Amino acid sequence: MNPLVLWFHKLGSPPYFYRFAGRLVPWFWAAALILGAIGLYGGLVLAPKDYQQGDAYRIIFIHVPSAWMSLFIYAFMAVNGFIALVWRIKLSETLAMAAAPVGAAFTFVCLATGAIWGKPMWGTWWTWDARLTSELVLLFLYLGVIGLYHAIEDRRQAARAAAFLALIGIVNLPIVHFSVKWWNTLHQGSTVKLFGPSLIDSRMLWPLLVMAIATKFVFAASLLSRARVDLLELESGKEWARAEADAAEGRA
Amino acid sequence: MSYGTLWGACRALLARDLALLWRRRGDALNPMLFALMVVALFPFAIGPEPQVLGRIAAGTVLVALLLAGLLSLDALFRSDLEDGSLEQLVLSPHPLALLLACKIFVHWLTTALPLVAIAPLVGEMLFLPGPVQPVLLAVLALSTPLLSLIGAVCVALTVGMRRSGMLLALLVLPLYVPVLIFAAGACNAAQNGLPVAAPLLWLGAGLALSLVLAPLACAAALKISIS
Amino acid sequence: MSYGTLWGACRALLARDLALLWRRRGDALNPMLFALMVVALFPFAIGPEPQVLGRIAAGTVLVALLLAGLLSLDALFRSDLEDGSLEQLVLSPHPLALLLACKIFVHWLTTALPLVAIAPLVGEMLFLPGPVQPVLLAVLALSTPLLSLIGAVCVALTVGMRRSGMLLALLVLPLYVPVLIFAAGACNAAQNGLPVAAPLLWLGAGLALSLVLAPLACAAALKISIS
Amino acid sequence: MNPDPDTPPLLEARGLAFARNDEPIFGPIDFALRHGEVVLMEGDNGSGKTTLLKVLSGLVEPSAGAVLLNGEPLTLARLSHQVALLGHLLGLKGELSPLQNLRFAIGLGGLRAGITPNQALLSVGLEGFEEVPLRQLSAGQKKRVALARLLLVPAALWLLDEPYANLDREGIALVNRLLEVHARRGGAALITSHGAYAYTSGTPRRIPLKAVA
Amino acid sequence: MNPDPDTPPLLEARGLAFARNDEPIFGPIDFALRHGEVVLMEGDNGSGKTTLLKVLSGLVEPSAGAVLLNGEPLTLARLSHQVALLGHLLGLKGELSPLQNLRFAIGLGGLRAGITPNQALLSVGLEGFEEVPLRQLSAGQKKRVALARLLLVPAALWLLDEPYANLDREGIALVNRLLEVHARRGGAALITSHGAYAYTSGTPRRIPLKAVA
Amino acid sequence: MNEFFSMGGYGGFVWSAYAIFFVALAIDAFAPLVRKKRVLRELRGRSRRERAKTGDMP
Ligand code: HEM
Ligand SMILES: Nc1ncnc2c1ncn2[C@@H]1O[C@H](COP(=O)(O)OP(=O)(O)OP(=O)(O)O)[C@@H](O)[C@H]1O
Ligand SMILES: Nc1ncnc2c1ncn2[C@@H]1O[C@H](COP(=O)(O)OP(=O)(O)OP(=O)(O)O)[C@@H](O)[C@H]1O
Ligand SMILES: [Mg+2]
Ligand SMILES: [Mg+2]
Repeated sequence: MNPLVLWFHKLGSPPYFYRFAGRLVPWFWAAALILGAIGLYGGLVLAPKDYQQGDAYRIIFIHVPSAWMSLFIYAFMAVNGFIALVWRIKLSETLAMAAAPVGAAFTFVCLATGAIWGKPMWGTWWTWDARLTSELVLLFLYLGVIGLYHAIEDRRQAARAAAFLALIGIVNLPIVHFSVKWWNTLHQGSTVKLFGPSLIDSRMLWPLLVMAIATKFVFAASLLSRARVDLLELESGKEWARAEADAAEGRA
Repeated sequence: MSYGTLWGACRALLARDLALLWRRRGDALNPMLFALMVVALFPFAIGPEPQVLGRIAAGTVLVALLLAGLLSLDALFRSDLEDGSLEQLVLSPHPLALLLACKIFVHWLTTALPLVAIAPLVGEMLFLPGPVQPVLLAVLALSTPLLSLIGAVCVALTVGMRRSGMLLALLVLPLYVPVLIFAAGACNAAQNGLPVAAPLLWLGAGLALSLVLAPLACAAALKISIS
Repeated sequence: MSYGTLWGACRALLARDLALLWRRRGDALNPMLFALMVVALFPFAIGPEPQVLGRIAAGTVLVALLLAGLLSLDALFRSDLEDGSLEQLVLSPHPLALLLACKIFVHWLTTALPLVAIAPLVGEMLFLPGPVQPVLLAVLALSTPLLSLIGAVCVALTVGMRRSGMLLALLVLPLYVPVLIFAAGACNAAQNGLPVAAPLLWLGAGLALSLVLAPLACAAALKISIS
Repeated sequence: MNPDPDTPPLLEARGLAFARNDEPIFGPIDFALRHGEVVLMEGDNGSGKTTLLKVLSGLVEPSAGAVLLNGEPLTLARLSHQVALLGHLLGLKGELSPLQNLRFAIGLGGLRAGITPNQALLSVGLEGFEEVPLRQLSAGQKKRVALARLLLVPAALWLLDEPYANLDREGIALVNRLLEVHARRGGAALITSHGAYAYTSGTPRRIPLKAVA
Repeated sequence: MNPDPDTPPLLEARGLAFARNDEPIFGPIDFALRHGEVVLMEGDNGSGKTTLLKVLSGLVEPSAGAVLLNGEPLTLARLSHQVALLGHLLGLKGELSPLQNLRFAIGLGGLRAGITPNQALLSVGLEGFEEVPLRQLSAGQKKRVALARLLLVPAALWLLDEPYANLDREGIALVNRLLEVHARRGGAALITSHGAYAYTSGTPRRIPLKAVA
Repeated sequence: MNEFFSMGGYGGFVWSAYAIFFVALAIDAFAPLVRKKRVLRELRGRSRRERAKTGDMP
């Protein structure tokens, strides 16, 4: 067998994943903290005032990365949910369910920071604009997935049901992203483009991109540490989990 | 030995569900009464001025019908689950999705259709402007089956739980929002004398799509949640 | 041998219900989420204009909380009935009315209190004018216990039935309407800058009266409906 | 303990009958239950055993006749600590542990002298399950928790509806032991069954409950 | 009818195991059920009998091993008229009459040759109850309606979960008679019980289902 | 420095937004740690119960 495929096979086994992820988590947190510090320094100190919004625009360095993460994590959850449903891989179930609370947190941050930003810019905390609304629906979808997962007793059945819901809810992602294009809204359109030149000053752009990468690391670290705990709980009948518990007692 | 046809199975299911409905005909009227009462509460809650009421009439009717439909959803599979009929249905040799489509159809027939029928009356109670009436009817005709279909998928996911009422609402409402937006869009357009074709077409497209996909999704969800 | 005191029985009941609640803490948040979603639906249904929304904000919040309370009512005695705890409660040597009062208190604490707590947020979402906010809070503080008490009597009457959801709504809503009228009256008065003391006093009087009478009525109704 | 003819019987039914929608469920029956007695009520499915126990505990009003408790007419309000009912539904919360369930029962109904919840659980063979959520116990173990409740509350009269159902052979022996102890210390019990298993120690008085024609 | 070693068995379990939340419910078991056989699955309360039947009918996926029906792996989609399950819940509607309930079952599952719903009701001893709402029947009579359904649908494999529960002695004899007839005409049945009553005609093969340590 | 914190008059908005961001992420980061402690405690309890049942006390 191809060594890469072999490695994936090994990664799918819970004890191996547990140890592997345990080694990665501290590095991810370190990367997140360092990149976050750089990005915030760039955003809060180095980047110039916006000629229209003054300093209020500096919320962008957390609002936009959180917004991107809310969408990215949902897609991640849905993809893992799909794998869990079709191939019944336990690790995918765990990853999908571990991603949901992190995604909900980022969605909440996006909504809250957007609302705070909206007060000085639009003169209101909240309007029923298409982007804002669809982002709120996204939060409810996350909460629905989490709620469904915790409402069913059998952990694996719960994971499959919640993954199914996540798959159904994926229709909301394009609505969130393209809402500014499809309906004319108060919220501004895309300024950062993946292809072609972006529409903002590069001194504002690079801290934003650094923050976007930092939040990716936050997600990865949080996801892995959640998945580790979930695996430990799921496999509580297995030998390796008991050994882990005894080892933890020894360390304490 | 006769193994029965798919059509025969659907007919048997429809006949049984309608017979059950007739036996419980008191219950069948309840969603309608509920919607009526929600609508009736509004004049108390915001005062009786006709122009305010007329402005919010279509929206209130939509929300009332949506809530009534939502509340009756829980009963869709509940009694079948409790007496073991659902297991027999899943174990039947015919495609589950089609059998479920029959059940959803009966649900729509008995909870949504009466609601559509009384919509003009309810609109009248809230001083709904005359030209909006036919649009409201068209909107209801298109959106209530859509709501039943979407709701059935969610209810299939929660059917194994003991106390699912509120969780179901949490799951269903975000999915109902897009339907509500288009439905309200059509009504508002009519109220302002604008063309209403676009939102109605969107609703129709959604209905066509979910007519095909929702029963399949419902069957898949049900298999997950009864296991 | 110790026969236990009335106070001990009430304390045991409160402790048990709170422990149960803690075990099901996910469910405890559901009514709040439901009310939030009903309120969130309105802007979709009638359009996002702040002045229209602000005009109907207080009324919508009241209706949303009323519906959320109504839907959570059914759970008040349901699980106790289903596992036979209710029989044990009725057969206990202590006055049933007091025991039921404890249960109603826990119900209010867990379904209505969170709703009151988020009312300012909800008001903000619907552009409720600033001066109405404190009045809305006062109204909710007085009317939600009243709704819980009235609802408990009705739910005690229907608890023996298998499919009581809708019937319960029909019984309860007419009794809720007077409460709603006074509550909305206070909010409307505040919105127009008029004095709000009179409707608030009426609500307070109703609350005092039903604090005494509702548990007794509830006990009587329960004895009828479990026999 | 020998029944003393001078004191009134603990429980007495006089011409007791119950009808639902004018359809008689069980006919007029008369019997007395004295301290120290265990009586077995036998009848087929649907002959009205459960209904009779509900009438005897005061939950349901009889359509004719009277129930006397210690010689006085029984009403729900007059019950005070004398009757314990174990029905088809056990009245236990699946989310709480056996210990929490028993503590609640004590708070509501009082505590018999000389026994603690832990001892009661021990004597029904549930040592080690004190803190497990009840939902995770098997049907038979749940029944045992309900039996422990009987041991704890200070009721003299036990009304048990099919106490043997759901129990394996060991559980059946346990019920018989509990009944014996209860009878020896002056309590009384009325138990129902449809004949498959039965109270075996001594020769309990049997009352057949016939469906009314 | 003698089992023929050449044709694959009607039902076969290979290393079948089920775990809930990684807690094993029943261990890996192997067995085969041939045409004309009745097998009795014995186990205490909570040993996993009901769960096993759900796995065998395809309602629940096993955590390990496979179920073969006529030599082919079983999936819900591949079921087609071969399996009839009678669980703790009967799958009958209380508001409808026995006849209406049976007609629905036929519409859904097909009809065996040479029998009508009325004849089936007759042979389970429910003559005269054809049109009464099921809700008004006693528990034992409801069980008999479910047995009549087994007679009607053309399934070769019967999976019966505690068919004797709730039945009085006469009902137990009826179940045994039905099983005998079904086996004689080439069908097979797997029945569970916790030992109190059992299939008595011939000597059925018994498989003990032990709770996993 | 003061100028930096006042953010051209928008300080209240900007800093409360950043506070929400950091608090939310901190809760998100610590939740699994707390849960891990609990899960490990339960695991140890379970293995102790099972050892007690089989009779070989450590
Ligand atoms: C509660 C209010 C708000 C919500 C829920 C919200 C939501 C979002 C979402 C979901 C995105 C990402 C869209 C995507 O990449 O597909 C986004 C991006 C963005 N938002 Fe907001 N937003 C809110 C308020 C605001 C305010 C008040 C402003 C500024 C005046 C703002 C400025 C931006 C900018 C500049 C972007 C980046 C757009 C791009 O370059 O692609 N947002 N917002
Ligand atoms: N809630 C009810 N409504 C109408 N009829 C009922 C109700 N409960 C019981 N019955 C009827 O009353 C009769 C007696 O029922 P009951 O439950 O007392 O019987 P039982 O002797 O306890 O039977 P089992 O052995 O099955 O427990 C039965 O014919 C039953 O059909
Ligand atoms: N839905 C469920 N969720 C969690 N555990 C369950 C569930 N159903 C059953 N169990 C557990 O699985 C085990 C096997 O249950 P099952 O119902 O298969 O037993 P059984 O042999 O049929 O018992 P009985 O004789 O009481 O019918 C039991 O320990 C039970 O507690
Ligand atoms: Mg009974
Ligand atoms: Mg079973």
